[in-house]
Amino acid sequence: MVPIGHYIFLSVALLAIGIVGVVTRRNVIIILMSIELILNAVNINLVAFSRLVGSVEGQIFAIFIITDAAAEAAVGLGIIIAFFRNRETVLADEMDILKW
Amino acid sequence: MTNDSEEKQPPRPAEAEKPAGTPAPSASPSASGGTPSGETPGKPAAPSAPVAAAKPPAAITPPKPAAPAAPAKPPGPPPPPKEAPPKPAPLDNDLVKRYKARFGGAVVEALLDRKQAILVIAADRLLEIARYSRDEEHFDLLVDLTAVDWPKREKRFDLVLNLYSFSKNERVRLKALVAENEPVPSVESVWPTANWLEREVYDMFGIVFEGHSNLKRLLLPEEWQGHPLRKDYDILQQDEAWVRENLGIESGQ
Amino acid sequence: MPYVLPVLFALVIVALLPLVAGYIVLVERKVMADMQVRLGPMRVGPHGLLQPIADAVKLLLKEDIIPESADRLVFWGAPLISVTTAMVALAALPIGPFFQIAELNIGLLFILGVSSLGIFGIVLGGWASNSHYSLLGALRSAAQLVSYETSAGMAIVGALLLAGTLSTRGIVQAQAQTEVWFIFAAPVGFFIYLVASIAETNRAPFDMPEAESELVAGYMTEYSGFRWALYFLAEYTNMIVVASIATTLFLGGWLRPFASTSYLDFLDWLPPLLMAGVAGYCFWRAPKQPVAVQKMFMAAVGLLCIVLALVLIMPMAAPRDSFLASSKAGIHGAFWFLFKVGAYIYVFMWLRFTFPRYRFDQLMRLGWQFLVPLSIVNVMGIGVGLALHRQLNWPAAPALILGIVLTLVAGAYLLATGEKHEHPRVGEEEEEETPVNA
Amino acid sequence: MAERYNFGAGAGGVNVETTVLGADEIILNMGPQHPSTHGVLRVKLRLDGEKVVGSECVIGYLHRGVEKIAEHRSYQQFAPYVDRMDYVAAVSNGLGYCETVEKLLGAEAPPRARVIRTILTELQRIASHLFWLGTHALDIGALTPLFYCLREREEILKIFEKYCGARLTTHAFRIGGLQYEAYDELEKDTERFCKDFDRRVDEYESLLTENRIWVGRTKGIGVLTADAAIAMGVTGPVLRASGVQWDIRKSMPYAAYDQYEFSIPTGKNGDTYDRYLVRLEEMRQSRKICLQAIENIPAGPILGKVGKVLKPPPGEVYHSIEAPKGELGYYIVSDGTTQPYRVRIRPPSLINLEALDQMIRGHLVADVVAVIGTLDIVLGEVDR
Amino acid sequence: MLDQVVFYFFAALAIVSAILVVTRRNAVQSAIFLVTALLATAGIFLNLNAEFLFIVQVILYAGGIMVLFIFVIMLVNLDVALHQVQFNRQWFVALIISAVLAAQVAAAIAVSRRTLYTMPAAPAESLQPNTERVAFYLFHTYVLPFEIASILLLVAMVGAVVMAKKRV
Repeated sequence: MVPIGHYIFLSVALLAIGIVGVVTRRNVIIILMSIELILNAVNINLVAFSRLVGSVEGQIFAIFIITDAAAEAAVGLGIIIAFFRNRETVLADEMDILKW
Repeated sequence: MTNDSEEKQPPRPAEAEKPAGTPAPSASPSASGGTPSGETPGKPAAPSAPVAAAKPPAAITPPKPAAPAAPAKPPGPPPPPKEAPPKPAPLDNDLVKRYKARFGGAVVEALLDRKQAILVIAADRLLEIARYSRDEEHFDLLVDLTAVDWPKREKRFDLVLNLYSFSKNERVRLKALVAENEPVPSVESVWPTANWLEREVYDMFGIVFEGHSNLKRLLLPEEWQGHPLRKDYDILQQDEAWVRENLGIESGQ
Repeated sequence: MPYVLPVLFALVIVALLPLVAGYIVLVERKVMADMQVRLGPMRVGPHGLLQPIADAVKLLLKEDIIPESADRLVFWGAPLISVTTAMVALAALPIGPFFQIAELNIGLLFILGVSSLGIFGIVLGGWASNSHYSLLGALRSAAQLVSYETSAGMAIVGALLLAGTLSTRGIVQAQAQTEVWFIFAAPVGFFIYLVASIAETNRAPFDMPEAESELVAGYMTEYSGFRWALYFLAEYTNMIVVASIATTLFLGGWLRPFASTSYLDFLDWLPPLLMAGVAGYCFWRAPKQPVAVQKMFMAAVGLLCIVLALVLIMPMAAPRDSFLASSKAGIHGAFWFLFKVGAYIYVFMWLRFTFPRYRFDQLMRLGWQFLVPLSIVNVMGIGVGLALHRQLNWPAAPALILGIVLTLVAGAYLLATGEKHEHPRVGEEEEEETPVNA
Repeated sequence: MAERYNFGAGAGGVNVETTVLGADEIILNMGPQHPSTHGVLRVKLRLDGEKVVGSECVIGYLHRGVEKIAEHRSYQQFAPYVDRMDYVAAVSNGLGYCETVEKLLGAEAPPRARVIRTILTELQRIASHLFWLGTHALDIGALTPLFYCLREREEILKIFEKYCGARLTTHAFRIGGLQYEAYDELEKDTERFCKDFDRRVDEYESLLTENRIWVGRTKGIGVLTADAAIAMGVTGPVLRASGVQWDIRKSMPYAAYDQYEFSIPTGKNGDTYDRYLVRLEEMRQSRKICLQAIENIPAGPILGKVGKVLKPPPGEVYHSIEAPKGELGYYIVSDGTTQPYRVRIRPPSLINLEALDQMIRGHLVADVVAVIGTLDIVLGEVDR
Repeated sequence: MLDQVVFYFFAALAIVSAILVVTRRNAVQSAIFLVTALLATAGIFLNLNAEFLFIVQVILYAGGIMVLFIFVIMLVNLDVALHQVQFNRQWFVALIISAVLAAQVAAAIAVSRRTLYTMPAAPAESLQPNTERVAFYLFHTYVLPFEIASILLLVAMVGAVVMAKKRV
């Protein structure tokens, strides 16, 4: 097995890229995608350590995280569609009212 | 007004306004074709009576050809057709009377041509007459709406409406004389089907219908110049500028 | 070297697949022609036997048009995605007991997962073309795939409960052990899978995405030449994949009918006899072909069939214990597997030529309001049966039949209630009918 | 009374471009090169998702100015032109034109000619309906009926070919009677065809009538109530499917229709399914007419006395026949010369097509195809 | 050996695609690269003997969630959005966060370098048979979280339907 540190590096790199995406992009859909990247980075860590210690429990957590990602994507995209219908935009900084 | 039906089949009792096999349109309860009213078959019958349908009118005021021969079913040899050339003749039956009573001078003339009734009416009262025809006289179906160009006449266009009544199984033709730039009321509100027909007439003759919901060319391109079915539009003529511009043909032909 | 054999198999499959797909198209056209009282392709080769090759050459030589406003990269790559995923899915399928590229313990899930990626090829292709028709077709296609994957997956779960394993090979072995193909243990599941697999492969009567009378060619509208051929290849490969899944899960995979009944062993003679029959027909027709080349080709086809028949017969004629005899299971297994796949695909074709096309909303309603609930009930029915059998020690047959009956009752109920929901004109009340009068 | 005619201003099609689009609405252009618009029809659809909220037909791509040409041809010269309008039912077109001119002349076709005209026209009706059925089913996705239908249609075309040498644009009749004497086996051929044909129609029915998908695709689709149908001026099978039992063959018989027994099938709901059933039944009735007609074809001349040069006296006439698509009318004005002064053709396809907008509103895009198919339009006739 | 090649290949693929995800202007292309990144991750999972997770990642993430994304991207017509500025000017913030993160990780690794690089991995067999083990834990030890997760999904489903309905 590749040393665990490399997995951590990979995971941190993906996490950082995800954060950059969340912070710098204006398009809400791409922000959501960056969040998926972050979640994915976490999964890599969990699975790598699960392999390291020889227990599948890490994988169980990864499954829960994927579930969570699915839920988040569904609701998030639902909101985006609703918002787009009313405001014709998907840019985060234009979502500046608390109601419509 | 005559029914077309009879004429073509000499052998059939011509006069029967309701052609032999005609079931009245099923849906219409009132079908009773035979009723006397206006329908008197085009034939002569003009004079007073709502002629009994099946009876060949004896006195033929207008020189109608045909006394139909016996109602023999098999199309035997056609009865010797009277060769008097068919030509339009004045008509005065119940239907015409009703129209005249109602609209007076607006019904300019009533004609019978080849057993088909024609009412010449004033264009400006077209809408009114149309509505009356549909509601009171039960001419439910606007079969056709078209025009004929007579360039030498003062009012150069005939606007022709062919109507049909399901309940009476008869046709009548309304004809309105229209001058070149004279707007005509649209009958779209009476018969929705007139929408396209009027557009086509506008397209081909340039007659403008007032109150039409979407009066633009139907068959030719929107930007086309000229109205092809006018008599002064040569058969070889076309809008060369349009052709050059849109089809990229240099000569325009 | 453990990798040699799988790589060899993979190469064989990749090399043969286009050919096979081409000939499936030919068979489809021939079957269609037969059902429609005509002849079908007759020009290229005897009875059109060379038509697929001519078509392939034509497609390869055609100009590859990329629309000006298309997203070039995606447009270029989308068909590749479709083909790749379809082919990768084949890897886990056991064509006979010995011929399998990769034996995975999650084999079935692997096939499902990989083939579900094929949707990207469709959606991206439709999007990249930058045309309304393509996009609409792609979205329809995607929606359809996702919907029907649900019921197909649930139908598969039913069979998996019976097999108790995800490995494709294990599933077939389970059927060999119980001596019952799962189509008899879970007929409703098979029916659901049949319908769902037709829908998943976008074939009539569910060929919405490419309903040519409405959306021209759906997501493929803007494609031409080689790339278009790739989509076609993917479509037919997908057909093979779903047919193979059905064969593995429900039709006993490579097993001969009555595989474990030894007094029916004479059935082993069926495959060689069949091939010999085809060969005989070819030889009989060969002299009647109009052109010398065609005569030769026909004879060659006959010869090929003879060779196949010999291959099939060899292990049976060979002495016991010899290597040849031991290869019998592999050779005959492959024959039966392919035979069943062919039969399944034939049903696809048959349905295609018989039925009109569903409308999109009807198709969605069928998927979500009928098949999905039914497939869930099906899983529960099989579960009940198995529980009765395993926990309460009922005999297997009555327990499973009880489960099937439960499912059927639920299906009848769904069918009865579903009728009421059909609104022809969306969101508008029908006008009252009034008698015409004049 | 007035309300029932009130279908709003845009009954004949909205102007989709000038109306304001709602938030989710798009405009989809169908045709003129779309495979299921049967030629060069172009429909602009205003869609809300896949639901049609409005439409506008753009026609005229096949406009050849037939009516103008007529004014520059003699009466006989113009006859072949009418075959090119509804080229799927050329015989019917020819019949309508010839009878109209005969009427204008005050002439009459001899009985033998009239019976043969009836036979050929009814065969043409069957052929036209067959072609409609095949393409309609194909539009809805059923591939196979097309070939069955074409197989039978081929038989009819062969009869035409034997009779006049042409299959499609037949120009079979002549003003005053027939162009050609019937060939020897006309009766036999017709009988052979008709004998088998009932079974064939059953065959189509077995493929479609009870098919769940077919019923689902056609029932309740494109409903046209009787009132709406009359208001929109539709005629023919479309009108009859809406429940109006009106057929010119019965109500104003022409040719030899008054001699034969047949019934007029009608529908109840005016939907696509009813139109399908009505046309199938019409094929059966046409077969019945043919069988009766060949029983007794009177002997005698095939051409009435009309003279070589046709100079109808001035005047005008409107005459219409029941073409396969609906009422096909000719309105001819004569000024006493050898050329018609004005020929107006009332094309059933055009006027039936006008009802399209009303029929597809609220349906899905897929239904548009079904409804275009069920209207049975031929663009050659729509555009003339 | 093969293990390592596979890992580095997929790791590189994941990182490159991830970078492309956040830098592409076109949302559809972003989504495509996100799918690539997710598939690369799945490859790493497979390399780690987590077969079940591999297939979950492929079916659920790549085949499910991402299809949803692409659907939405196509529904919200982005022709307009393409011409707008795609990035706000918060590079600075991003840079700081990344730097802090990197420093933290570097520190952590520096501290525990020895154990991290020398700790022996458990034998691969300890995770086999993978599917059965995952199932055991999921439906036995973690059955409560499992049920909660299913309720979460239900809630999300209802929420998504409500959100996406025509008029809110």
